[in-house]
Amino acid sequence: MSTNKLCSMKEAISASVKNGSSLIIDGFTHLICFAAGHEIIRQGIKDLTAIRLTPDLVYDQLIEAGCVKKLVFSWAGNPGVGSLHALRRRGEASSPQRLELDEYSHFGLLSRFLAASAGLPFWPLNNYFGGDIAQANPAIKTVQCPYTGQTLATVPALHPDVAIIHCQRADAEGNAQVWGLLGSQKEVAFAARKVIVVAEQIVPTEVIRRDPNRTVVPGIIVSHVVHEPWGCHPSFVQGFYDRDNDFYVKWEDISRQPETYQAYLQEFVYGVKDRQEYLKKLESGLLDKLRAKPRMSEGVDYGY
Amino acid sequence: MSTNKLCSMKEAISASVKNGSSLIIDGFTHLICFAAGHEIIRQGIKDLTAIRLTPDLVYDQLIEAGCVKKLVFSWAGNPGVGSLHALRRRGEASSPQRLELDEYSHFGLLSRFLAASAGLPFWPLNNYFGGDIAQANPAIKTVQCPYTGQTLATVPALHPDVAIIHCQRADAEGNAQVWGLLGSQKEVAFAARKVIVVAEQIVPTEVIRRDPNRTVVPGIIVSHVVHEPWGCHPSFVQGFYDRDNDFYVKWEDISRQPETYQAYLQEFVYGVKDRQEYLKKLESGLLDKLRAKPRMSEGVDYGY
Amino acid sequence: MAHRASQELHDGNVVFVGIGLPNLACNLARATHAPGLFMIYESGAVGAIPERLPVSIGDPSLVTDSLAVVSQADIFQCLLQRGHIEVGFLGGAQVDKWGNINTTVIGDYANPKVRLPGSGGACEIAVHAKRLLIIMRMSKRTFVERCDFVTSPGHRMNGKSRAELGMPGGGPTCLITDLGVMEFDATGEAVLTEVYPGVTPEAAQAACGWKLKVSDTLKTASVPDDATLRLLRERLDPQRLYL
Amino acid sequence: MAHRASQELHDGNVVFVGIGLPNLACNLARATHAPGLFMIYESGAVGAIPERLPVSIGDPSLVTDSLAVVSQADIFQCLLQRGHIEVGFLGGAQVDKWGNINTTVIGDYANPKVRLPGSGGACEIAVHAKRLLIIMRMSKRTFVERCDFVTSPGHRMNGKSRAELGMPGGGPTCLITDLGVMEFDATGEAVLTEVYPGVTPEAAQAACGWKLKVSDTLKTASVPDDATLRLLRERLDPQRLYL
Repeated sequence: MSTNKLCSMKEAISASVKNGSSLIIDGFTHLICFAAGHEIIRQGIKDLTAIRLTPDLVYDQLIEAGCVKKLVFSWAGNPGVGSLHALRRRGEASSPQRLELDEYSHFGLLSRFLAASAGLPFWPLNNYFGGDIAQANPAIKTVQCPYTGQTLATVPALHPDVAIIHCQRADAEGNAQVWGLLGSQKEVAFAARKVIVVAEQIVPTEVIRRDPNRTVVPGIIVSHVVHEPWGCHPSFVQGFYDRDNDFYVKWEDISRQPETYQAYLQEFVYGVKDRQEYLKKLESGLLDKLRAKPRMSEGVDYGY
Repeated sequence: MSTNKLCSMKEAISASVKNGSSLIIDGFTHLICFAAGHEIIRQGIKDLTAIRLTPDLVYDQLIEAGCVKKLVFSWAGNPGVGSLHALRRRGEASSPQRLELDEYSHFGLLSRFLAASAGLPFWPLNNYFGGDIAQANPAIKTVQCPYTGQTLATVPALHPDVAIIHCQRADAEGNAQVWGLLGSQKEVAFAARKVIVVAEQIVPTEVIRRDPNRTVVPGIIVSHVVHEPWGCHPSFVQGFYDRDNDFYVKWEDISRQPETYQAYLQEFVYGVKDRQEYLKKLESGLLDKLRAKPRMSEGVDYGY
Repeated sequence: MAHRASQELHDGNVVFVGIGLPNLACNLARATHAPGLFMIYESGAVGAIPERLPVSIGDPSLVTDSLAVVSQADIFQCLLQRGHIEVGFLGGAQVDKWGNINTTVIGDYANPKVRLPGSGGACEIAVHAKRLLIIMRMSKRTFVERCDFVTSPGHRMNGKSRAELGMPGGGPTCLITDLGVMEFDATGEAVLTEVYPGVTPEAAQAACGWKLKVSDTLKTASVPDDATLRLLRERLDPQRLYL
Repeated sequence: MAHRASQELHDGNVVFVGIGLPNLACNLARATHAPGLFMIYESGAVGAIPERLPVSIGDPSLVTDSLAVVSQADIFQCLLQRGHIEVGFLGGAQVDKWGNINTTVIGDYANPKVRLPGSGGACEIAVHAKRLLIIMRMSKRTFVERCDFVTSPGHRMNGKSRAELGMPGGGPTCLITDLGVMEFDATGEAVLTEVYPGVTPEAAQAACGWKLKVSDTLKTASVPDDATLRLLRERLDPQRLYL
């Protein structure tokens, strides 16, 4: 049953993300869909439970814009540069609007996705001995191995209402192919109740079928497909564009003060109607500078 | 540290597989390394614990040749054709030399590999309610979910002494790339104490590095690498050669009687010194008939 | 049987396809009324569109041009256990009135008269599929009062229902035989609802090891027309692997 | 520090590489005495050979030409938890004499004075790596009697040893600072074993919040020669991201 799920980012977000939804815009440095985050801010969605191992700049922007009630995470910073300042302002004792935090290590939060994606209520991991993470988070419990008697940590399954998965290419049914860093995209997609696939390229299904081992998310679990080239800037897409490291460095200064932070949101998020307009506002020549220099792999033979 | 682990099948087997070893020659219809099984028979290794979801013809041959003491499995047949007759003769009440059987469903045995590959002592699965599999096998136990109270089945981790993994291509360090059906090759390789990689093609490491997402087994866990073209016949290798379905059908007659079965082993296993000699004994034209008709995928861009 | 089984498969259904007749029925459905049938094989092929009738569930023709090829861990965990399989499809050596299936041993487990292949993925398919189709030829030897071994659970095991056991899937909905079709009533028991032309309920009872419930509104089961027969014999199974 | 840290990395070691100075130290080791250093990043890159100094642990240069790119589930389960990581490498905001590390909060967890990034993969690296290297600048504020929060466990937590807690990895072996190097004795306590030229044990004690054990055989820590300095400044970190 070929169903065309193609729509705009605006349509996908308004159909899927509601006030109070739990949401994950996945990606581990790679494939972080800033376009989706910006659209959520523009739609003024509130009280989100925002989930990700590494809430990046885009989650910090969601926090600054007042969209987030609770953050589920394991490492919150501007990687290699500094802090997430909106989060920090709402995470410290002096803050008037404290954010709810549900905190794990990477392995712990990933295990919550693993449990959910596998259809299990919990996941065991050999971790958290003696340290304070399990003390601080009552959701981390233990189970006894029925064979060795060993005590293992457990985390509960986490089923986000919506997962947004950016990929290099997908067909109109949402069969999504990814290469380079995979993060926890497959696990997150299978964990979620609803999946939005965002793709740099929409390709005919025949292209997907020519290399089926590259499919990370099958279309049968996808509800919306959005075509959004450059949808991850300043994050990156292997084979399409590099990480805009200069922006990540500059962000430290932009985000340190609420005034400059809000001015940025006004100009680059509220001040544009979609990703195309955002791209036009970037300094000229930037996209050319970031565009990937080709490094093609060879095909493999699927014949018989 | 570049280490060259290349050796002959004879060397790899005699260095790794001992009397009493637990062994898995992996592959799910695809990539079943008959060459390794035949070499084990020639070396007269005894008392093996032979492990695989689907003990195929090659495991039946190991049983017929007297190499196997115990079989750990979940489906034992000649797929689409009939029975494994050596197993059947040693699995029924009337048999004088009964084989020890340790039996699961596919999901159960796979979960034993999953636990072992993940470094955990057990794996939970939502299965075995009311049926007799868990009754018949005391290794299947239960655990209570610490969140929902739900009772789940568990299986214990299984660490085979040796795993033999056939792949399309590998480098001399054992970095192995696979496409088409993946079976449980990654899980089995990480579960095992020692890994032998057998490849249709040995390629320079640069070929592996050009498409790193295709690597299923990293060389750091591999001890021996064997170059064995057509090493899977009558099983198949996607992109290299088709399954020899006619042989699987003919096998039903060959294997039904101990006399014809032994005659086959004499001619095609004991009667040849290695895979090259085996291939020469096959009817002329067969390899050309089975050779895959090319169906190349396109490359993807790993640039930045 | 393949024809009648294919009618239980609706366009767009996500089916976990087993070896043998289920395979043929799925490929028949896809070639006729359900071109969008979404076939998943335990070997790892997802959205397969095989050009030839696959001889085994791990045939290379299932890989070429499929939508995805994934590990078996993903098949069993992310697709089956996660609840994405709408239809499962099994056969067996014995079945009882609750739809419990035996593919493990005839006789005592420790000292069997006949050693069968075992579960494969059947047990977990029976546990998790939203609805389960069973396809088997009828005889007193195979349709038994009590299975020697329950490999794949049906609606009632040792007096306990699926709900009491907390089982996620829906259990058997349809038992397709060479004499007719049974559906399962509210108690989980098989009821003969259709017979093929020329077959009487008495003939079905004679080939069944338990006292067979017969529906008040017994219907005639649909048989393949000439075009479908030609399709089966000439295109889908020219080597008569399953016919 | 990067130079001294790089000396703890031996050719062929399988290292789990963290962000910042560890990254620089690993790339320095690879460019000098350990060309076969096998680098694994929590982002999924296995056997990476980056052409530029990766700014983040998820830089695209880690993917291009790596030996394998795997899911994070495989990184944490099959490589780390399975015991394949020989060397882990962490920094932090606070460390205590047992090598416990805090990267979570300064102050009370529920009402922190400073909210830090959190664990990331640090906790599980500290639990599972066969040996752990810690790299941190010394000060009374950072080398503390007791961490405000133990994110990544060292040798002794609330009076219990790793063995008593059943922890699989080896724990910290080396604490590399800007004043010298500490190793851990049989009780799991840090002992100053090396100081950089011109640094006295007293100076180290002045920058340390606990009463520092000093080795009887205190050595002078090796400093980079001109060629190494040039390599660091001109090739490995020309933008001075970490230097």
